[in-house]
Amino acid sequence: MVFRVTSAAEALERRIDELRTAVRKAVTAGERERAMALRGALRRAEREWEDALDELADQPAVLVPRQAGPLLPLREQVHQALTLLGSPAAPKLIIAVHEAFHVGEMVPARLTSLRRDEERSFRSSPHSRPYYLCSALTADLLAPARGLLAVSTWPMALRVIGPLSPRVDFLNSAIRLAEHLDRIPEPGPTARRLLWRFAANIPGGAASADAMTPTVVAQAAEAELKIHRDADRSHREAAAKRARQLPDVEQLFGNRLRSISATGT
Amino acid sequence: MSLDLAAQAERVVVEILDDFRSGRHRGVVVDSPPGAGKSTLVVRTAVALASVGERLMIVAQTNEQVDDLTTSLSAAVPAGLTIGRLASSAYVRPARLAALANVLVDKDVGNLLSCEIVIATAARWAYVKDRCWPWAILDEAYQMRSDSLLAIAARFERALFVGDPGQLDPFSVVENDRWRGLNWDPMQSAVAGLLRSNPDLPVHRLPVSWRLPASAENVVATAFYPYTGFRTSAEPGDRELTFGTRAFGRSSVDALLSEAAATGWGFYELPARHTLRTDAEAVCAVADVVRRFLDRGAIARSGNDSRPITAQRIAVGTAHRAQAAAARQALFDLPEVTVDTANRLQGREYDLTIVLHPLSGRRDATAFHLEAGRLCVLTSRHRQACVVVGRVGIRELLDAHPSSEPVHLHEPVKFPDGWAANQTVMNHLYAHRIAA
Amino acid sequence: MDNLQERLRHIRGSAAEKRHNARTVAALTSNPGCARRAVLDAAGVDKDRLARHVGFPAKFGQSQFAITRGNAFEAQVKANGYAELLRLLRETLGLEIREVGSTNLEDVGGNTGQEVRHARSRQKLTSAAADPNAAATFYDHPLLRLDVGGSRVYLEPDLVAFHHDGVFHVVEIKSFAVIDNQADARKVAAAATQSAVYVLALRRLLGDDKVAHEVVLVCPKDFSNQPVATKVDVRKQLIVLNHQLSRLTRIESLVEALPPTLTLDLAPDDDGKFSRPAAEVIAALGEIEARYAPGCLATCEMAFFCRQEASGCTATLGLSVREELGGVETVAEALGLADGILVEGDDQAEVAAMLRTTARIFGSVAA
Amino acid sequence: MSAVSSYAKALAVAAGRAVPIATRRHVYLSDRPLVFVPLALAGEANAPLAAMIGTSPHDPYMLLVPQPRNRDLRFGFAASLAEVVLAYVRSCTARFEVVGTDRLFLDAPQLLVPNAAGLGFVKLLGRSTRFRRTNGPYPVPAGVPLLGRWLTHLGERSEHPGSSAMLAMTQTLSAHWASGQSAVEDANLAALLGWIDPPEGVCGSEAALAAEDPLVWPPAGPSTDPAFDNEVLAPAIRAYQSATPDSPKRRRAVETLERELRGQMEPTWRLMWHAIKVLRRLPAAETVETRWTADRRDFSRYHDYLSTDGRPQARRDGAVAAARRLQSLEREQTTFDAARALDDPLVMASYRVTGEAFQGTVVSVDRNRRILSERGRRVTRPKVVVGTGDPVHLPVGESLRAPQRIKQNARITEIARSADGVLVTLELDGGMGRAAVPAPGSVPEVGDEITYTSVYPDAIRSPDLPPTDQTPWTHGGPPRPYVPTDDDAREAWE
Repeated sequence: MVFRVTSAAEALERRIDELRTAVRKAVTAGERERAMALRGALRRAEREWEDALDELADQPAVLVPRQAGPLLPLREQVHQALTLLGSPAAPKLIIAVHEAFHVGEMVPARLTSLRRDEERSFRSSPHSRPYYLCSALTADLLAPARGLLAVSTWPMALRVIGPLSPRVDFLNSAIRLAEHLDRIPEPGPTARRLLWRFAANIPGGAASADAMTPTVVAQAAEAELKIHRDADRSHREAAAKRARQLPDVEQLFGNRLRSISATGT
Repeated sequence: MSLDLAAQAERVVVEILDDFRSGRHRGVVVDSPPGAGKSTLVVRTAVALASVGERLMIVAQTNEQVDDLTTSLSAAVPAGLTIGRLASSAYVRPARLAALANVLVDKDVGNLLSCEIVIATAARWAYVKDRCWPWAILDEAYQMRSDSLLAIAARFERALFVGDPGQLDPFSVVENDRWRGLNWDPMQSAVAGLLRSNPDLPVHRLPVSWRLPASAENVVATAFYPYTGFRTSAEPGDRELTFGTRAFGRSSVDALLSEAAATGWGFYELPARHTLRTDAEAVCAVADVVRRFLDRGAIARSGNDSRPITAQRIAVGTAHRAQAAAARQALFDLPEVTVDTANRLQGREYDLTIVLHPLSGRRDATAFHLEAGRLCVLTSRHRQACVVVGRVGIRELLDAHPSSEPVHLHEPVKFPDGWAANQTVMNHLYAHRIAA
Repeated sequence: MDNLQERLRHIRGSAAEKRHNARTVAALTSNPGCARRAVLDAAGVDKDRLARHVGFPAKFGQSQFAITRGNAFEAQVKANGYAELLRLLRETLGLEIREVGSTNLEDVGGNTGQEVRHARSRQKLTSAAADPNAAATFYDHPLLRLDVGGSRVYLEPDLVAFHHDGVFHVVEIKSFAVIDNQADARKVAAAATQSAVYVLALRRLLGDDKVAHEVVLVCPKDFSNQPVATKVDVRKQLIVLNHQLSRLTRIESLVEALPPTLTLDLAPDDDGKFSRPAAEVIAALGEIEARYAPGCLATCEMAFFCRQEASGCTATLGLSVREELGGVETVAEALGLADGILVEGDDQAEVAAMLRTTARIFGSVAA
Repeated sequence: MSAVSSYAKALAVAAGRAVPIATRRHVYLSDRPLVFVPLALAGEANAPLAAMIGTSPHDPYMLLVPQPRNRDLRFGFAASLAEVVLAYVRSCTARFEVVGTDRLFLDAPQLLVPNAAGLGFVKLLGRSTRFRRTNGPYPVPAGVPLLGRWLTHLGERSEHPGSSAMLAMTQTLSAHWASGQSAVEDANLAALLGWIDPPEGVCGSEAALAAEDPLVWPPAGPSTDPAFDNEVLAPAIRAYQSATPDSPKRRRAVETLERELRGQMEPTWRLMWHAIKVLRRLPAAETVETRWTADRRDFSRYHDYLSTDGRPQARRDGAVAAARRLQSLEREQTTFDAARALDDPLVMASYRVTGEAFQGTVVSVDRNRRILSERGRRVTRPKVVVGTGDPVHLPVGESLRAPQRIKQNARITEIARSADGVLVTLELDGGMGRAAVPAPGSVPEVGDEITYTSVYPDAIRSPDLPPTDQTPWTHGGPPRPYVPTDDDAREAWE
């Protein structure tokens, strides 16, 4: 029995090697279609092989024990992170924030699909949830800003992105992170490293990772923020005014169809 | 020549002297286009310092350069001053120095300390120890390599660096990129290194070429001094090339001569062919041109002074040693004609130069053949006319040249670009071409 | 010209046109003497597919690790409101603190059509040039256009930075490392030429004085992921590019020299298989003269075919070798002259003599 | 490329196999060289992926990094590499001689890598490890910083002309054989060996062509075949990544990686030893031992340095260091070029072709010729006339040497060219003993076959340079002496 499985596994192994070579031959010869077909076969074989060996394996692979702790659903976790940052953010940053302050990992792939799910849910039954994770809108075209997530309950002006907004939001987030680090008793190394990534790119933020103090980071960010704030606000509010004329769903998820009076800035 | 040019040149020289003597800067750099009075400046500065009792050292690159300078210094210094010519043990004192009363030649610098001016090659200076001069003049500083400046920098407190940035860069038998991008890259020229480590040093530029004829101003300036340029003291008509005899028949060589006489340039174009470096036909053509100039009794007029062009006033320039050797063979009966490679023609001056184009007969161009300095030296030695001999196909070669030069970070781009300079010169020569 | 375009379309055949991009435009300078490459590129032929069809697939595939790393690095330096880039450019270009404005031109309200994107990029850039005070500082992935031999080529720099002094700087983000301030000189050269293409396109749009000849190269520092910015002077690359672009007019004469019926159509049948016999295509290719040199292997999709075609030629041994062999075309000829079997023409006398000497001396010592 | 080697390439094309351009081996070959075949992950800065290393063809160590983007795994790799390399270095210090005051090890490490890129990999690996610390922040396993110092040492040593401390096999082979392909293709070890020693019944060009198929002959590294990356490596690394630590899945993932990477390196490993065998067939040249002694001296010196000071090599050369290095590199280059020619008639041949050397027959000798020196003393200056068919492009007055009588200076006093060759008259000086008449055998005899060359190693002295702490203002003034910092140790390697 066991013997049969092994031999099967070995046979598969041989087949896998053959397929690999075949695929590479095809690729090198530039036979795209052939390569694709072979790849399919290869993946199947590999799966079978894995299974065959799983049977062999004395005990099934144990999962690493996760630290206990309430595992919020993904959208809650994202909402958490966004609320902490206080401005639209990209998945990468959201994940970083989550990992800095919470247990459990966030899967990037699921984050990308998240916004679509939210939009679907809103279209099917509008305003049925307390909040939606929605898009940030570009100030000029009110189109969804690439790869930025926001919270529906935020004021429109915060959710539209003018030319200065990426920097302003970055500085704001830096301040809020710094304050949060000051609040919590024992900020872990991940949390400090996250803040350092901000501090390093703010004039006067911190001389070195070790020398960094949240207060100074916040002050430095505030200092630069002063310079951009007003210009950014007027931009955003003007755009927000236009945005509020959009149908609800587009107010949350942006308009892709027509472009509302695209005034270049 | 126009007086304001002379005045302008004089103004620059005075500024240089003030700048240097003020002691405000440890170094002063003087860029000098071909024949802009570099040596005159060196001598004048030396005399100016020495005659007020200052002691100075002078550095040149080759023994010949040193002897030339020594000779003109000896004529220029006021009575009572002596010049110490520091030499290596292998050095044989040439006759022209032997005659000079105010020149001391010695192997040992200790015996020359009484001299107000001590002069030697950079190589020789490198072996002088624990002495320091308040003033130094480094001649042909662009031919000097940065590491040899390092070896002698402790010998002086402040220095005047004089040289022609358009000429050939120093080279090394070693290929190694490990120093690329360093301010003190030992492979670069002394001046380049100096300025990278001391960016605030004043850089002056001699504005007027006293050598080149007006006909050379435009092309040489655009091709080799694109961002600075220069003027020629000679104006159209100041120089004139005529012949004692008339053309024998209607040969292409005579056509070439009259083109050169009329425009200061001539491009003698041989039929297309891929050849060895020592292209016998091309070498022959070079020799023919030289001979015809002499046979026709060429006469050079500069201002009101007219002299027949003797063999001594003619130079043949090539890229490779083998080519020079071949040309010398072909001109064995005219030993007075200078035949040499670009490297050795640097800093020299003639009435006529006949050049074998570095790209003639080649199938492809290498960095060596494209080097701007090489072409610059070859096309800027003449007072009257420059004749280039080459085969059909050089332009095509340039057009087809793949630009695959590596780029090193933090390394200042060197201008002019050899390929571009070649294009410029070739386009210019094309207007003066005579088919062989 | 129309006639020319007609001819080129015929040479390309039924296949869709393969448009130039920054890389292929840069490649114009890598072997400008090659008529084959010039014609194929002008005709928009898919050289990669052609090479495969004639049995000599190009060997420079890209590893997904390199691609992933490249994208990840660009994303990283632009992340969080261009935080890292901003720090670097404040240092290298001396941007003022207030200069942080950015415009993302990767799409226009979700629309990624080239015309739309280009129109928007042009409008943004020109208005910036016209009114610096109202301008943003970062123009992310603008889509530029350049006329290459009569056809429109779209170019997409990673980023264009606008300085308060009214000058634009091309910013090129590459993932090869700068270690102790040194980087692979070939990769830097490639980046420089590619950036020069962008500078050129920008200058044609905004005027020479508006676009700096110094581009900013952003790479990972040492063995880390932290970016480092270095200014690179691309004046030399610009000179060459301008020259080669101006020479593209010669395509007309190149094409005229070809047989009027010449085509490289691979005749794909209904299910996309190429029905044209390779031999036929090879014959057609043979009509367009190539200028093979070993350097091609790294830069041109057709190289392996051309190498095969040129086998027996001294050029395949390298240009310096060919020169040492007196520039003689074929190996057989060189050896023939060397051992005196071949009768030399007058024009070969010297070469033959040199080769004979070499042969004699070599023979006298080689066991 | 010289005229001779180019001609040899042409011959190789015709012959269908490589043609020797040397009759002697001009590099030293250790009895137990350390052969190193490294692979790196594409797109990263010198990220080690795997390596085969060892001193015997039969039992190579194999090292691999299942996830090259993981910093700790990389240093793990460096640590195990350190074990191998440092043990090897130690083994070279077993026996020593004492020269003057200092100790000179009888052996020295010799690292052999497949190609120039391999040299680069070693240098960068040295750079990325030598500044690390085994304590403080970001500690690395013991041995890693020391490995970095030694790899850097070997890297720098390999830049010295004539050194055999670290060799790239492709470069070494092409210095001794001319293949029928271009230098670009010669960088492919499999292709080059295909020309030099093709399998039975296969001609060089076929072997070389086959060698370009990455499926048959995987690239010799450090960069891997893109198709391999995409089709094999990537899925395997993903499998490793997704499996939980210590699970059977992960173990299998590692096994797969090991199998696949071994498959990529083994062919090159075999090629390396094949190449070594081929090189051993050549007798070592006269001066190889001298140059290897220089390598041993340098090795011994650095070994002592590590036991005393031991700070890592600086990132870049300072002004003085750079100039000093350039001086010695130039000196060694000229000496090496000359020595090769003197050791090997086939190398000398290229100088004969260019007319910088000539071979001929002594046609007349004025053995006891004596003249008045500049100082007025009577001195023995024999004259010999050599007739040759070689092209002679040497000026009268040039000093020449004959390989067999290297101490004896021969100055050209006359060159007579005729249809049937060239007659060169030479005045001899030195190497003839004290007596008034030259010692027997110290002057060539009529009928002797003799070679004279203008290229010979001459005592090139180079001037002293200022000490580093006195670097002059022209070169940026004295540099700040290197002090290791936490940043050096930190410098994220991920």
